[in-house]
Formats: sequence, structure tokens, C-alpha cells
Amino acid sequence: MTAGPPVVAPETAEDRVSVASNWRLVWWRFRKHRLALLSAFVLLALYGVVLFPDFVSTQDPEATDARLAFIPVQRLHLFDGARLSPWVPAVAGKRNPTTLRMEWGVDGSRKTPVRFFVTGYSYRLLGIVPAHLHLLGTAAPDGRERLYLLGTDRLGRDQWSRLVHGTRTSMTIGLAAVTFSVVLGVMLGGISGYFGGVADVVIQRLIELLQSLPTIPIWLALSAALPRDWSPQQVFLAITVILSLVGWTTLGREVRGRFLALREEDFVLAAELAGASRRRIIVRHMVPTFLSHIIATSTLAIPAMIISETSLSFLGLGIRPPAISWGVLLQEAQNIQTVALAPWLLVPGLIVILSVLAFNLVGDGLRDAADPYSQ
Amino acid sequence: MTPPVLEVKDLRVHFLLDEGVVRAVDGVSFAVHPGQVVGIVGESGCGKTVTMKAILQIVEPPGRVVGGQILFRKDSAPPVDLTRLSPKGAAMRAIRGAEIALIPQEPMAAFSPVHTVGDQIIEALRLHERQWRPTGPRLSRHEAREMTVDLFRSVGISMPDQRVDAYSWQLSGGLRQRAMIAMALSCKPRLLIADEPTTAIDVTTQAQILNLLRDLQRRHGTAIVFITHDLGVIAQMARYVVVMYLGRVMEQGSVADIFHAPKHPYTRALLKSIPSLHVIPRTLLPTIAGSIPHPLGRPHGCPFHPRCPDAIPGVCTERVPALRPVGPQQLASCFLYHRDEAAER
Amino acid sequence: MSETATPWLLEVRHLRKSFPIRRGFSRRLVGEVRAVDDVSFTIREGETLGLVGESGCGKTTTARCILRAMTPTSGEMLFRAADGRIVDLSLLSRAELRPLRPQIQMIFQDPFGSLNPRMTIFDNVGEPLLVNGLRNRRARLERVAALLELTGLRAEYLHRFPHAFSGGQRQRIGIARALATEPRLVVADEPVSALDVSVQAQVLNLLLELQTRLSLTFLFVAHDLSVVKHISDRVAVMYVGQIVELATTEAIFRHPRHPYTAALMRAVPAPDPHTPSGDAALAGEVANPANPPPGCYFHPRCPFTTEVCRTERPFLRAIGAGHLVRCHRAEELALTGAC
Amino acid sequence: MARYVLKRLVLLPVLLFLFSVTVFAIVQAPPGDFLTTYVATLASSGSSISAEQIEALRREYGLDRPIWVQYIRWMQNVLTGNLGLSLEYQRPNAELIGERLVLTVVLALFAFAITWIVAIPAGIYSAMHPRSALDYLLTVLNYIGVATPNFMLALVLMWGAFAYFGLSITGLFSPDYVEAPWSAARGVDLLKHVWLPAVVLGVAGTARLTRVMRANLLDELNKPYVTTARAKGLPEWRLVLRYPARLALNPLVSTIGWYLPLLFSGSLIVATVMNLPNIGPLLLRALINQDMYLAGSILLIYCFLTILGTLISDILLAWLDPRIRLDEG
Repeated sequence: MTAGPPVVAPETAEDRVSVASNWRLVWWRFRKHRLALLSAFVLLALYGVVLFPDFVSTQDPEATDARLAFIPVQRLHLFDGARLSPWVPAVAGKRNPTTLRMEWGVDGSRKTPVRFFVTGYSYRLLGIVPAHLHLLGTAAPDGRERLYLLGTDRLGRDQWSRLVHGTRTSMTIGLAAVTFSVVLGVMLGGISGYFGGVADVVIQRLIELLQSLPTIPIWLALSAALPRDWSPQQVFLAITVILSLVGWTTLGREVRGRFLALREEDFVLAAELAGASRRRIIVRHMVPTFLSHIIATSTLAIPAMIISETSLSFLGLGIRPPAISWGVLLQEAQNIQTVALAPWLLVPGLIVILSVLAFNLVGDGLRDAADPYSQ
Repeated sequence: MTPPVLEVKDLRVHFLLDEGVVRAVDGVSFAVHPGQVVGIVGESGCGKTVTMKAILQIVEPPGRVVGGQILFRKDSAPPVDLTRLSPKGAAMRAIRGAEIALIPQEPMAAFSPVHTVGDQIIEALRLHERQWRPTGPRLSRHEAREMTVDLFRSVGISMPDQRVDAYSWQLSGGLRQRAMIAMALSCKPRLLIADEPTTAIDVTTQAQILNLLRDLQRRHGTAIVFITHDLGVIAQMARYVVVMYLGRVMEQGSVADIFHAPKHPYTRALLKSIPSLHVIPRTLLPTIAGSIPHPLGRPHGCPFHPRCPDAIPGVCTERVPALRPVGPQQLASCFLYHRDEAAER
Repeated sequence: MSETATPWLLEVRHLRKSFPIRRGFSRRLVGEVRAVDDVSFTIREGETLGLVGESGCGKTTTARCILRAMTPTSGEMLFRAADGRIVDLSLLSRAELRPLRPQIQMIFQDPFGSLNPRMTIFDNVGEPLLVNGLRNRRARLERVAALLELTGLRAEYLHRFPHAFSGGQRQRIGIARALATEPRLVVADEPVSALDVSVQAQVLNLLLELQTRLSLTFLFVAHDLSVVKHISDRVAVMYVGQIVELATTEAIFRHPRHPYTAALMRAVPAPDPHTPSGDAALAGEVANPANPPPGCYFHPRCPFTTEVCRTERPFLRAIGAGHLVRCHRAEELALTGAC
Repeated sequence: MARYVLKRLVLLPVLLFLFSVTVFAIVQAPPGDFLTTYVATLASSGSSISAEQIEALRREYGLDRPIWVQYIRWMQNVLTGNLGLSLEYQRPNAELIGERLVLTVVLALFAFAITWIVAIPAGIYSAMHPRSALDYLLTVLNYIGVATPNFMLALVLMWGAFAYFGLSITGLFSPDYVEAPWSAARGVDLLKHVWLPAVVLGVAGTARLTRVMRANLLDELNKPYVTTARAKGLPEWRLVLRYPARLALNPLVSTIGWYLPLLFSGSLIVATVMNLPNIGPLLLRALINQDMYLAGSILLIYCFLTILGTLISDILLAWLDPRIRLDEG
């Protein structure tokens, strides 16, 4: 017998790996983390909500109606009998004669049908295109039958729609603050690590100084210093800057460390000896090497930003009403008596936990996958 | 001949990875007789270090001993099969360090940096006290320290009194390795496993350490399993040599046979291809074609056949040769010498 | 001899490189490590100079100074450029160095760290070509393919990434990259010490073949005497930042004149059980370059030390044709070599 | 060692000076001052105040002087132990802060102790039994712990206790002891109440520390010195505790440097939610009302606590790790 031809399957698999770029290897490794992958989808969904908040909302988040305060969560049923036809039980209020408070109960006799892609209040899609299409709504658009997926707050505002709008603010602020931090961190850390010398010493001392400041009180003090009469947009921007001013230091350190380590790498020296310019060495050799790490670290930094924003707003020093963020929503839950009456006011907190969890899982997955050449 | 201290029979250690099974050690057999130095030589990935870990039963997951026997014999008592002992159990721990001691590869990393060198040796002394000194009062810390100082003196560490209280990173590479040897010898083991003990050390220091080991071996009659990739070191240290490649024994025999009458094509090619001091400068060396395969892409049949100049088509590519005698004290796993085995289908 | 007729390519004169030792909060200077301490040698065109010594002897620092991967503290490094000009590499700025870079290239020790893992073989090997003006991608592809063939690799590997190759193959890729710009001087820093024994010979042979074919000049840095012997025309032995002996390979291995050279050769274990070696091992340890002993740096370990060795520092001096040695007693000692 | 500590002590005043400037700049930053807020408050409640009165008040508090004079006056007072008068409460700041500061530190130390007592064994267990059921459970708990903002946890606990048990779990004392002078009974009462806020405060840190300990220990377990120790024949638990755990702990000690300060200032939010009498809520109020000297003093105290935390961790680290201790640097 002569030597048979080599087995085909492993050969092609090996070839696939041979020509796989760094990003492909990272993706292959990331894909193996089931939870991280799932979390990535959760985040994608949340950012979808961020892009189209009004489409996902069922009612105008600002619309108040004191008569509709504290309506409890309506359970969404998907099937009516055996037929796929979503509905919610209708609610009926009765004023308690002694406490004079509205008490809401389920009106078992009536079902409010729920339909997809219904018309509702008008808004501007992406802030430009006028639209009034909504993902979910009741079949009767005359306003008599309403949908309260997460109940209402003390002013009768629809919690679901407010939560959707809060998601937009909170998820954006986390991303924006981290982006800001990354820019600051990469620039200052890069200067510090690549050029060294006096710049390095100055930046290192600055980082040490900032890191030994007590973060939360300083955040509070800075936020308290924002003028009362600023517009929500101005406040949003200011809070972003405040969060990132303290947040960039960790990234700066990381980038500096990477630069220092990379300066000693043989392949960087090889590029230098080939006569490559500084710019080329940084752009072609150094940055791609730590980019995946920076992305992982930034992803892990976002949750801290989200929690900080939520805490600040919760204390009344962050995003201010009428702007909506998760922290602002949770302000409604500050009073324990109110929470006991309307526990659904705590739902925004669950979303905070969910999103932070998802960011952490994705970040961990990315970090593990970031260096496909280890081992 | 006295029965061997250690007998490894058809040892198999596999690593179960996500990507597949790595057969790091795949049917290794050899024996170590009292007072004998057995050298295990091979290139990276040949399984020599895993063999060492298997003997000590310290293979880390995902590695696992999946087959074979490791028979360890104490005086005239019946041999113990170490693979049958629980790796973390008391019986195995009583053997580890006391009966079989290890000289690791990197003396820098092999000591804990936050404990003094002396502390780590005193610990070993007191741990196995009852085994090397069955009677007498319990060893006090002070006594153990004195013994450590003596040990240091015996391995040629100057100023042993001060060196005992030093941290490993305060010592030079040579001193660290001497301290490591002192620790390995502290409980008067029957068998010493030296895992590339001089690889991380400069050549003049290496000569000192090799001399020291030779000297101690002669004095105490300790059996040594000496693991290295350096054929020069093995030629100088070992009496019996095991040549490994990709987890299998290619050839084994007395050091003279291996170096002067190698049988296996791998051994022969390896010996010819190493640069040596005894050649005319600037001449081409005979080489072995190709490179060592990836552990997951192990060739079918004889692991060496893709690089072997004498591979028999249809035989070496198909079946794995067994380790069989090729001389009075020499064994090789190669079909060239076992045509009968090659013929039977 | 015809060797003296060929002109020198590189002349290193009194090269020094010291690293400051700083301590404490104010980073005040408390001393210096003289890594390279007055090193002088020349390399002639087409020859291989082996630079050998134990770790910390300054051989790698010397090589890195010549490559200007670091700036020497003092001394001259005269290089005869392709256009016939003689330039002192030690004085050039980054910008002035760039046009000279293609002429001096390096082969690295670590086959894993020296290739950018995020770039294909084509991009790795083609980079020196690209940054030196070969912008046409097709021309570059052809050139890189030719380089791969030259170093014994298949041209179809072009678009693979380094992780697909074994150590030996990567070292070939590294050699291809070093040769891409047709350098006049190649500095090889321990090019085979990270490779498996069975692959070392392949790479050594390749270097020898390439040298004949392309008339390359090598500075070959290694700690392994047998490897150095295989490849060098002349050998310089370093100890604690200084060259202690420099001669032709033949001369230095047959008749070493410095006790350290002889001891180094004796210490190499012979791959032959019938040739015992290393019995008369050198005592003691390498001197600390931050605090070297007075007199001859080697005297605390030298078996032939006399009073003069303890007090007077020996100079590197000629003893016979082209044989330099830094030892007071070079003439009187009868040392045995390795062959 | 002594020099090392000394060097860090020398740095202390420099840092404090830099921080005091920063803090002063921040509390001065809002447009207007306390009086503008005060006047506005008065106006909203219907009463008014004459321009002369405002001027007099302004002069009295030194608000009419240049900023740097105000800073120097403030620093002079702080250095002599006089933290000034609260503009809002009209009481000495030192008096306002006094007991609240003690409670802040007590709460932080309790949270710290809980964190370490839980996290270190949990981390060691996880690293020694990776992929075991308990390891998975701990990992899940850790992820959730890290993801839960501590005020959220406080809210949920308070709501649970109130809705299901009718309990109010706010404050650090039973009603009888809130205003009582210090006594053994009051101390016992404090102990009865302090653990819950301490747990709330420590959960995120515990989760993070467990993960770090697990990861560090897993790294250390692969080091050659562990192989050496194992080859010595040490029992597994003794081996792990004596060698890798000891080394894995060193980087954790340096986390005390930021964790302890984080607890000091992190208690601010929990304290506000749970209505704890520590300096957090006081700072919040002072910031909102622009009671600048009070806010400044509290911020400065936070800075001081932060530096102290870092100092403690540096010294501990040097004491534990001979590589730092013996390097004369």
C-alpha cells in the first residue's frame, strides 16, 4: 500500500486559520462565550431602542394625567384562546372613599386588544422624519383604551414609554462618557508611553493626583456647580464631561503600559530598523496591537459610567427633569411608602442591572478573546 | 542486577483540550536502577517534562494520566504503582519530596519570592522529618535552620549563614540552582528528577552545577532522571539515555550505544545535525528536513515518518512501531529493524 | 593574506554604553552599569564576525548600538555606505539614519515576537520595501515571493499570518524580511538559540548559503560557542562589557590566548560520552558590571592570577597576526583549545 | 521600610495642599454664593431682606474679599482646627461633622471587614475548584453583585422589609438612641443596626474582590514555584494558603488604597437612601444649598480619608512584600 493522500478536512480547516486576520480570530474566540454573545444581542437591542425611542414607546412620555396615577402593570397575554392575538386586561379605577386615593383593579370582563405597528402620538424619527407609527398599541386609538406595559407613576405618566426614553439618555451617556475617556486616555497615555521624558512624568503625576481624589464627592460637587438654568442638553454634555474627566485615568494608564511594552517588542524594532516613520509605527504596528484591549477595557468601563450617572441623577445632581434617564426615573422610587404602593417604579433599576450585566459579560468575553496569540 | 527504583511502563498522559486530545506522553517505558543516571532527551513538545510531572503525580488539568504504570520501589518492599495513588493523598505526598525530589528548570521562578530560601527548605525538612529520621525528638526550627546551613555548605554556597535568610531574587542564578539542589537533597531522596536544571544558566555556571550534581550523585548514590534537550549535557551526565519524540520513545540504550551506535533514524540525524566544537568552521551541517509537527496535528503512523529519510512507504505511514530490542541493551521503535513486525498486517 | 585586502565595512572604535542606576524618589544617580565598556573591532566586507559571551556581557547591547536601536554613550561606529561615503552611525539623528536603514538589517532571536502577528507574511516581509519606496503592490508581491523562495519557503504562504508557521519557518520569514532591502550588513542576534535542535542546523545552513550567494556581511551574536564556530570567520569574546579576545575562528578555537576563552570552551559539554568535559569548571560568578573588580575584570575567577592582574587593568593588544587579547600573561600561558 | 513610610508621609501635606486648592475651586465654582441662594429661598417663602443687610452678611462671611484671600482665611482656620461656621445651620461645622465622621468611618470599616472576610475565602475556593458548581454559583452572584448599584440594593431591601415585614430599616440607631449621648448601650445599638448598611455598601466590592482573588490565584497556581512546593509533598490546602494565596493577596492589598476611600465616599449614596447620620447626606445638602465652607470641609475630609487609605495600603504592601520592603528605593 502506498501513502494515501492527506486527509482533506483538517487541511482546509488549518488553511482557514492560516489566513485568518486578527479580528477574525478574536471573533472566533468571542463566539465561544455563549453568555457574552447573548449579552451582545441584549446590548444591540437596547441600542436599537436608543435609536428609535418613540417608535418603541406606546405613549408620550411627558403626558401627565393625575387621574391616571399609579396604574399597575398590565400583563401582556399573547394568545386569546388558541389564537395568536395579544391582549391586556382592561383596568378600572375606583376611588377609595376614606383615603380618597384611586385604587386600580383588573376589569376581568373586558380585554383590551393589542396590535403591532399602530398609529399613535406623532414624533420625529431620528429627530428629522415626522412619523406616528408605533411598535405596540391598543387597537382603539381614540385614547379611551390605553396600554400600560409597566404601569404609571404618580403623575400618571406611562412608565414603559418613560423607561424607553430614559434608556436613550442613560445608554448614550455611558457610551459618550467612555468615548470621551478613550480619546483623553489614548492621547495622554500615548504621549506618556511613547515619548516618555517630562511629558510622561507630568501625566503620570496628574493621573496619580486624579486617582487619589475621592471620586463620588467630587462628582457630586462638580454636578452641583452646574448652573440651574442650563438646558437639558447642556447638562447632559456637562455630566458626560464630568464622568469622563475622572474616568480617563485608568485607560490612560492602560494605554501607557501598552505603549511601554510595545516599544520593547521585536516587531516594533524591526519596523523601526526597516526605516518606517514614527507615524507608521504607531498607526500600523502599535495601535492595532492594543486596539482590541482598549475596546475590551472601554466596554468594561461603560457600566461604571452608567451606574455613576444613575446615582448622580438619583440624588438629583445629574440629569434633571424634564429630561429622562434611569436615575431620574428611580427618583420616583425614593420614598419607600410610594414603592410599597407601586413596586413597578423599581423596574428601571432592573434595567440598569441588566444593561450593566450585559456590558460586563461582553467586556469579559472581549477581554478573553482580545489576544488570540496568547498561549 | 538490583531491581530498579523506578519502572515506567507504557505511560500515557493525555491533555483533553477543546480543540482535541494532545497525546503528550504516549506509551513511554523505561527503568531507573539505584545509583543510575538516566537521561531523557528530546526537543520541545516531546513529552519529557510531562513524564516528569506524571512520575511526581503533579500533572495539571486538563492533563491526565490515562494509562500505564509507574512502579516505585523502596528497598526490598514490593513496588508501589504511583498511578494508583491519589495525587493529593497522603501516601503520594509522603513519596513526593521525601523519596522522589525535583530540581526544576527555572531556579528564579521555582522559589516563592516572598519567602526566604531557607524558610522553604526548612519547611521541606520538617514536613518529611519522620521519613528521613524515624526516631528522635521533633525537629525544632532552629535545628532545621542549622541543617539547612549545612546543606548549603555541602552544595558549595559561600556564606551559607547569610544566604539562608536571603530571598531567591537576591541570589545569582548559580546560587539559586544550588539552593534548589540543597532543597531537593534535604530529605535524602532515593530518586532525583532534574528537569532541565541548567537550561536557564550560563555555560560556565552550567559546568559548575553539572560538576556538583555528578559529585553529589557519586557521594550519595542517588538515582537521577536527568531531563534535557542538550545532547552535550546528556552525554556528560547520563549512563543510560532515553530519546523521545512527540510523546514516544524513539530509542533507548546505554549512553555509549546511543552516541556511538545510534540505531533510530531520528537519533542518528539529531546527533549529526547538532553544531559542535569539533568541526571545521563554516561547513554545512547535515539537517533533518521539516519541523516538529503541531501537537494536535500529529502524523499518522510513526510520528517521525514525515521527516525520516528511511521511511518505508505504506508501513511507517500506517502503523506505529513498538519499542523493541536492537542490541544487548538497546531498544528502538523503528520498522527498519523489525521487518517481521512491518510485514505482518 | 587576501582577507586584509578586502576593505572594512564597519569599524567600531571605543564604543561605550552605560545605563544609569537611579534610586529613590528623586531618581538620583547612584551609579552606572557599564554594559559596553570600550569595545573596538572592524568587520570586513563579506565576512562573519562572531560576538560571543555569557549573558550580561554586553554583546546584545553592542549589536543594538550598531543598529542604533539605542544610542551609544560614546565612541565611533564608522560605516562604509553603499555610495562609498563613510558615516559615523553614532552621531546620526533619526532622520539621517532612515536612508541608511536598508543597508543595515537585523535577524532577531525570538521567532514569535519579531513578526507582527496582525500582518500577513507579505505585509511583514514587504514592509521594508514599502517604507523604502517600492509602492507598487504587484512589484512588491513578486519581490516578496522571490524572497520567500530564497529562504526556502513556498511562495503561496504569502497571505498567511505568522501564527500559521512553526518557529523555524518564522525564523526564515524573519531572514527574508532582513534581506528584503539587500542590506550590506546583517546583525544576527542569537538567531538560532530559540529554535529546536533539529531546526538549528537548517537555519545555520541557510545563513551560510545566503552569505555566499549574496555576499553578505554578518555580525553574529550568540552565547553558544559551537554555533559561533560554525558560522564565523573571526570571533570576538566578550566578558563584562569588554572584548577579551579577538582572532580568526581557526586561531581562537585552536589556540585561545585568554584564560576566559579557554574556560568557556572547556565548559561546553561535548556530545560524546568518551570526551569528558567541564571537569575543571571555572569557579565563581561573572563580575557585576555596575561594580567591576579592580585590575583585570576576570582575575577573581582566573586560575592564573598574579599580583599584576589584581591591580592593573590589561589593554586589548595584538599578539600575533590579527590576534588581539586582553591579558597580562597571554604570552606565557599555554592554553588548550577545543580542536 | 522606615524610609519608605517616611517618604510617603512627606508627600501627605503636598497632596493635601493640592486637594484643598481643587476643593476650594470646586465649591467656589457655582455662580453666585450662599447669600444668593439664601435670598432666593427667602424670596420664595415670601419674606425679603434689604440690600444693606445682604451687604453686612456678605462682609461678615468675608464673601466680598478676593478669592485667594478667602482661600487663605479658610485654610488658616482649617489648620487651626476651626472648620468655620455653617452658613445654613449657623453652627460650627466641626460640631456638625464630628459624630457623623465617626459613623462614616465605622460604617466603611465594617463594610471593608465584611468584604474581605467573604471575598478572600470565596475567591480561594473558586480558584481551587474552577468550573465546580459552587464556582459557577459564585460567579453568577459576583456578576449580579457588581451590576447592582448599591442604592438600588438599599431600595429593594428597604422596600422588602417594609412591604413584607412592616419594618423600617433606615438609620443607624433605634429611635431611643438617636439623640442619646454615647454609652455602651448606644454602641450595642449601633452594632445592631450597622451591619445591614455595611452589607449593602460592601456587596459590589465583595463581588469584585472575589473575582480578582480568583483570577490572581488562578494565575499564581500556574507558576513554577507552586510546582516546586507541590513536588515537596505539601498538603494541597496548606500549599495554596502558604504560597500562591499569599502572593495573590499582594496585589489585593494595593486595592485597599482605592477601595477604602471608595467606601468612605460610596457610603454617601447609601446613606442618603437609608437616611444614615453620616457626613454623606450633610455634604449633599451643603452642596445643594451652596453652604460652601461646610461642603469644602467635608470634601477635604474625604480627600484626607482617601490619602489615608492609600497610605495604609502602601505601608501594608511594603510590610507584606519583601521585594518592595528591601528595595532601598
